[in-house]
Amino acid sequence: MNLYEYQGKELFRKYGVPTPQGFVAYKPEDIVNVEGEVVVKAQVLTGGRGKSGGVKFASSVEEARQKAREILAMEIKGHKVHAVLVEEKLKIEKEYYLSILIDRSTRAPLIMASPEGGVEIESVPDEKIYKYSVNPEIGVQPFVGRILSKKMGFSGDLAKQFTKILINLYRLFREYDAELVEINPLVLSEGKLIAADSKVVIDTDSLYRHPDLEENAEEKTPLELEANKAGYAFVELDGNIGVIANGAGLTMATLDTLLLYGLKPRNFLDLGGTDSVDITKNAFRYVLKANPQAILVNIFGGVTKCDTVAQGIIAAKDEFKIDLPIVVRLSGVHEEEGRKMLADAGIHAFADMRHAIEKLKSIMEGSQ
Amino acid sequence: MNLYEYQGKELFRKYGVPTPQGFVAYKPEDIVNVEGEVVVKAQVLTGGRGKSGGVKFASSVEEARQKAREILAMEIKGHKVHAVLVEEKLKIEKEYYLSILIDRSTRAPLIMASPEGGVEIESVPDEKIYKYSVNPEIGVQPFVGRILSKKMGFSGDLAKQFTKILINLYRLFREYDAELVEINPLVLSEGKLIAADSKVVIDTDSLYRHPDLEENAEEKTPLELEANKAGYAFVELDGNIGVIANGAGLTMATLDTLLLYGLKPRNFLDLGGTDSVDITKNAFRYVLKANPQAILVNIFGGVTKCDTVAQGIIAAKDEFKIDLPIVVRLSGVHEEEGRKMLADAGIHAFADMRHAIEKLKSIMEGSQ
Amino acid sequence: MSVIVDENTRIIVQGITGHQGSFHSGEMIKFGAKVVAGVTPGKGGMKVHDVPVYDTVEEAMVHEPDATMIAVPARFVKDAAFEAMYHGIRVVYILTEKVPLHDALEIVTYARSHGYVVIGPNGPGITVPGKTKIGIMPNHIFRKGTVAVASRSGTLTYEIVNALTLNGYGQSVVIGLGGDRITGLNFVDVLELFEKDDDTEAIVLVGEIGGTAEEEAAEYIKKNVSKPVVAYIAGRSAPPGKRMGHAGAIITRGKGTAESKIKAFNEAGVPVAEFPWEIPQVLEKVYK
Amino acid sequence: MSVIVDENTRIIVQGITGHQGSFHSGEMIKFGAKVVAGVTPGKGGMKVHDVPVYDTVEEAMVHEPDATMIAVPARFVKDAAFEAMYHGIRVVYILTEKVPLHDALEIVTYARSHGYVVIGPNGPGITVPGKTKIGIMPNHIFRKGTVAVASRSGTLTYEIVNALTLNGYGQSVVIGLGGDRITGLNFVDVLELFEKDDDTEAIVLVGEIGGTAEEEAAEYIKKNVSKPVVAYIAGRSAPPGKRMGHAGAIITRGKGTAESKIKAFNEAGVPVAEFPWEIPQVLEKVYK
Repeated sequence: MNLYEYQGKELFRKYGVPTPQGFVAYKPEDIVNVEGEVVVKAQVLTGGRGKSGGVKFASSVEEARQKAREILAMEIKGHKVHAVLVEEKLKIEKEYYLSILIDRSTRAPLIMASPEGGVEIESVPDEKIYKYSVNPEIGVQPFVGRILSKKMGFSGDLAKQFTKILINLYRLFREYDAELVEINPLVLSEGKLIAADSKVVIDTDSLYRHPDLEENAEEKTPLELEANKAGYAFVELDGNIGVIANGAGLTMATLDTLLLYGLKPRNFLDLGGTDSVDITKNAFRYVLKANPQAILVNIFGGVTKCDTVAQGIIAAKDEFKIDLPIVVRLSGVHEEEGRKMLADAGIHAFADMRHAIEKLKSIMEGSQ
Repeated sequence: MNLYEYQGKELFRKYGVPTPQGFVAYKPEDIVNVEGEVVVKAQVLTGGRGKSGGVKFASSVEEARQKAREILAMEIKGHKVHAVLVEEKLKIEKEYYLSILIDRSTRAPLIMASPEGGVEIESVPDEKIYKYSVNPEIGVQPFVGRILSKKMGFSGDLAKQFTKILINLYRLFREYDAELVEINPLVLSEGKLIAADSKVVIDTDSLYRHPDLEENAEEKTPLELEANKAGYAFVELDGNIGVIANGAGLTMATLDTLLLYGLKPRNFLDLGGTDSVDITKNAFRYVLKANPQAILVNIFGGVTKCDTVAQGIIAAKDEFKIDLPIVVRLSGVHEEEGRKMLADAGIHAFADMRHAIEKLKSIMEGSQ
Repeated sequence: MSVIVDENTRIIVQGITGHQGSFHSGEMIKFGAKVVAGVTPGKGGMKVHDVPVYDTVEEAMVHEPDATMIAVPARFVKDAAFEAMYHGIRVVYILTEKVPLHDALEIVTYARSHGYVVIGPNGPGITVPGKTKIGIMPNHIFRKGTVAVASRSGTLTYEIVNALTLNGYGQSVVIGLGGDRITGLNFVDVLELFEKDDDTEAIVLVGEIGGTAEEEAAEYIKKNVSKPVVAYIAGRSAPPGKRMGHAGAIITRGKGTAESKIKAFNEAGVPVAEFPWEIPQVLEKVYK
Repeated sequence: MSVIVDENTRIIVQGITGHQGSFHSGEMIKFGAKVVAGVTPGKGGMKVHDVPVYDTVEEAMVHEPDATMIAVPARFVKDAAFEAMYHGIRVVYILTEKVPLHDALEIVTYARSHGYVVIGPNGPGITVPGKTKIGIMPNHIFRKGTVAVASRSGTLTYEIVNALTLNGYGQSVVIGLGGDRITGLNFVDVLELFEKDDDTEAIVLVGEIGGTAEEEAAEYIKKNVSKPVVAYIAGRSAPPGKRMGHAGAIITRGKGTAESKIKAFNEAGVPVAEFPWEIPQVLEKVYK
């Protein structure tokens, strides 16, 4: 889960990572005090807000409110701005980059630091990005700060500041179950290193132990949210074939196969590893809300039994009065019973994926 | 460093280990509110206060003040009582024992738990003390609580309470650099496990990172404190031979040898591994304050050079006008120069320990 | 010889009294696995499929287990895994999904630096047809043979194993590595085992988009694997994940996509099937 | 063959620009030790006794060190030790005294479970006469020979080594284990090495009161050591420590005192000298 910049900075302050002075405003009237020049920044979970006009400067309460009003009315890359962050404008001498994330390949946290911050880090050449693979059993001791300081060109007091920021950021990373913590830019301003922006991604599976973090809804569509709350892994796509499958890998392979056959999926829906009539039945509820032109069910029954799935499909067809074409592939435990039940209810059912998709293809071609 | 019961209990509360309600009183007037029956307990860094009358009960402010007055006037095993802890009197259903300490032999923390608490744990038979060696890389996970709960006879909610206490106590142990944390008794009172007493020993070498803990002076004599502050490892003993040596092992071996020769050391003083005239000279200051009848200096010079030591001895003899017998053993780097300097100053100096101690023996026998 | 576990492997199930633990223990026993004990705190003394249940792993150690299946809720997985490793249980299979990432990191770090094998989290386990099974793969799809399968998916694994069996290719071992970002075993780890395993003559890898495990596998195969390997990659159609943003992209630098993985495999001489059902035909070309 | 280090051991000194680091580096070089680099943050580019100084261990790794002497203040020891081990330096000698107990515990735990050797904290180091020295033992007391010495003390070690040398007993190796409660090596660890070492024919142990390391050594000697062993125990006259109270007493249960240690050694056939200067005579009786 992505945190907003201001949420990330709250965590930074909690862990002793310096941030600019500032406050959040949800409406222009929340701005009641402005000292010197300030920056008003859109709070959205997407990059590139600067180029989109989501960052403006002001020198008085009135001006800041005006800028906030403009920004709060914006939509940036499809994201509505729901708040602004009003912060002191820093005197920037130099911009650096610092992040910590989980490297799947080494199965260890990776620190990346660069003296070329303030730009998209992908545009920085590899030799200017200093990487340090953290041994999780050793953690980030001060020597890691010294190694990276040397490469970053920090010495004396700046090396000490950088080391402290790094150690604190790593504590935050571990204690808040982060997938990523990123400071870009880390700004040198009047002799101090300050986190001028924040990007923090928290592992959703660990949210139960961070009650202070509320789940941000912004990253999902309303239908995705609804289906997720009902327990389905569900993602909207832009095609017209509703898909219900079991297992993330098989569901992905189903979408891949549809595309290779020239068919476009409307959604990704993974039933999971359960064996319940109702779970199968209710999956149709969300797929139908996405208004597909046909539905493909692809089940390989292991834990899930094919007769249970068949019952669920039949119940859905009745309850939701589905008159779209439904093509079903049922294989695995109790497959024959399942296919027979479906045939009796007038639903095409195949034993293998290939024939099911070929049938769907011919239906869709017929319907065009 | 031993903490007082009330200091240990403050740490317990900080870490979520339940303690009785209570407060500290340094004088009877500090007691202003008493609800129900309370216990008034002497705060001293020694055991056996119960038998010495250091624990009394009261039911009103007046009575509690009276008991506090009596206890604050006491001296328990040579320790003056400097405060009392006034606590609610618990309804005790059963008393348990729980501690964590460092086991030098396994180089790991060891948990000890017993269902026979409230007595000196040494009096409990080994088979009633359940031990668990903590793998420091794994720490105390909940399963450790389950293993010990089972043996202690806790199930259901009590097992959960015990596990939580254990996990929290281990966190305290690690984060406060404890050598020992002990709860004896851990009391079962109205369905709750409560730490009715505390014994916490903090590693003195780590005190710099625990600024909230002040060093307790009570465990040392005034002269020991003074010498320790000056940088000497110094312990008063009850003999009459002042001892100055270098290195803890050699100093101990010197004391052992004196005793085997029928001579009694007045002190343990380890010069440490420095090479300084002043450090040698000033060591005499503290030894002299202990009023010995003779002084033995036993130096094996490695880092410390023998001529430096000789200069220090001569400077001390001059400055402090020492007319006690001084016997010196000087061996190692620059030993001949050192012994010659001492001889010129009229001080006996030997190349080996044995002859030095035999000389001292003959002096002491002559003086009797 | 077999990979990681065999017919003598003595298995305990942590969370045996739960719905999943109980059902799959039964299936494992039917498959021939030696399930010697179960552990569920507070349920000591019960029996599940005639298997004795204990409150703690310490008590279950009287059965001398060398593997465990962990089927407890996600928030208790770390505790259960360390309980098993503290007592020296060598193979730790974690069925559970949604295990916190940093918990998985701690478990896998400790395991790898102390010689334990972790399978999962969030995978279907390991099956050695004719010998044993730890996990949740459906019993009926297997046939004893010479093809080793390693997969990051669950159901898709069954799909492919089923296709292999129907086409006459039995399996020496099938391992589900787990779908999470941190898993105990990667492709490279199991390729090393497959290459050494006498019972294995050919290898099937079932990959997914995300991470660089397939690219690393391709590199490893080029240098170290003499046996024929074929692959399938799921997720060609998925839009690139945005969550890790630019920093995530730096680690992978263009790797991680289906195209990158397919290209890497092809360069290592590993044919990649376009459809899951094509695996047997693709295999036939390199393994006769 | 020699114990832990030899004439080829390449040594760095962490804290080389400090008073202790600088002085003892010089003495080590005079003894013939290969001191290849020093590390002091902020002092990179300097030279100490012609040895180049770096800001980080990472930079010093160009000299391919396999051992380090840590001579930094107590509160920086943990950092320095992990810096060395992160970079794979196999032997870590810690000179510093007053290292926090839990820091020592973390260092020693990591080292032992990952194959590193920690000597100290708070000991004089290791000397292999004629080959190398890491630490602070005075150069002039040694003579090459066949007696291995392990000691929990500093100066008392010199006293005894000096007595050995004066009486014609040269040393194969002298190790100061360190005086702290947690040290990287115990008597049992070094006895195992001494027993295997071809250059060692007899063994001297210098123990102290406190802990049970001597009692464990005695047990180990009974079962595993064929070479003659003699011992000295310091602290016969010390009053029993009170700090750990009853809980501490439970661990040791009557062990830990000088009497207990002497009794254990005697039962293991290890004569114990009454005075430090008696060691050569006691040794003569068992090693001719």
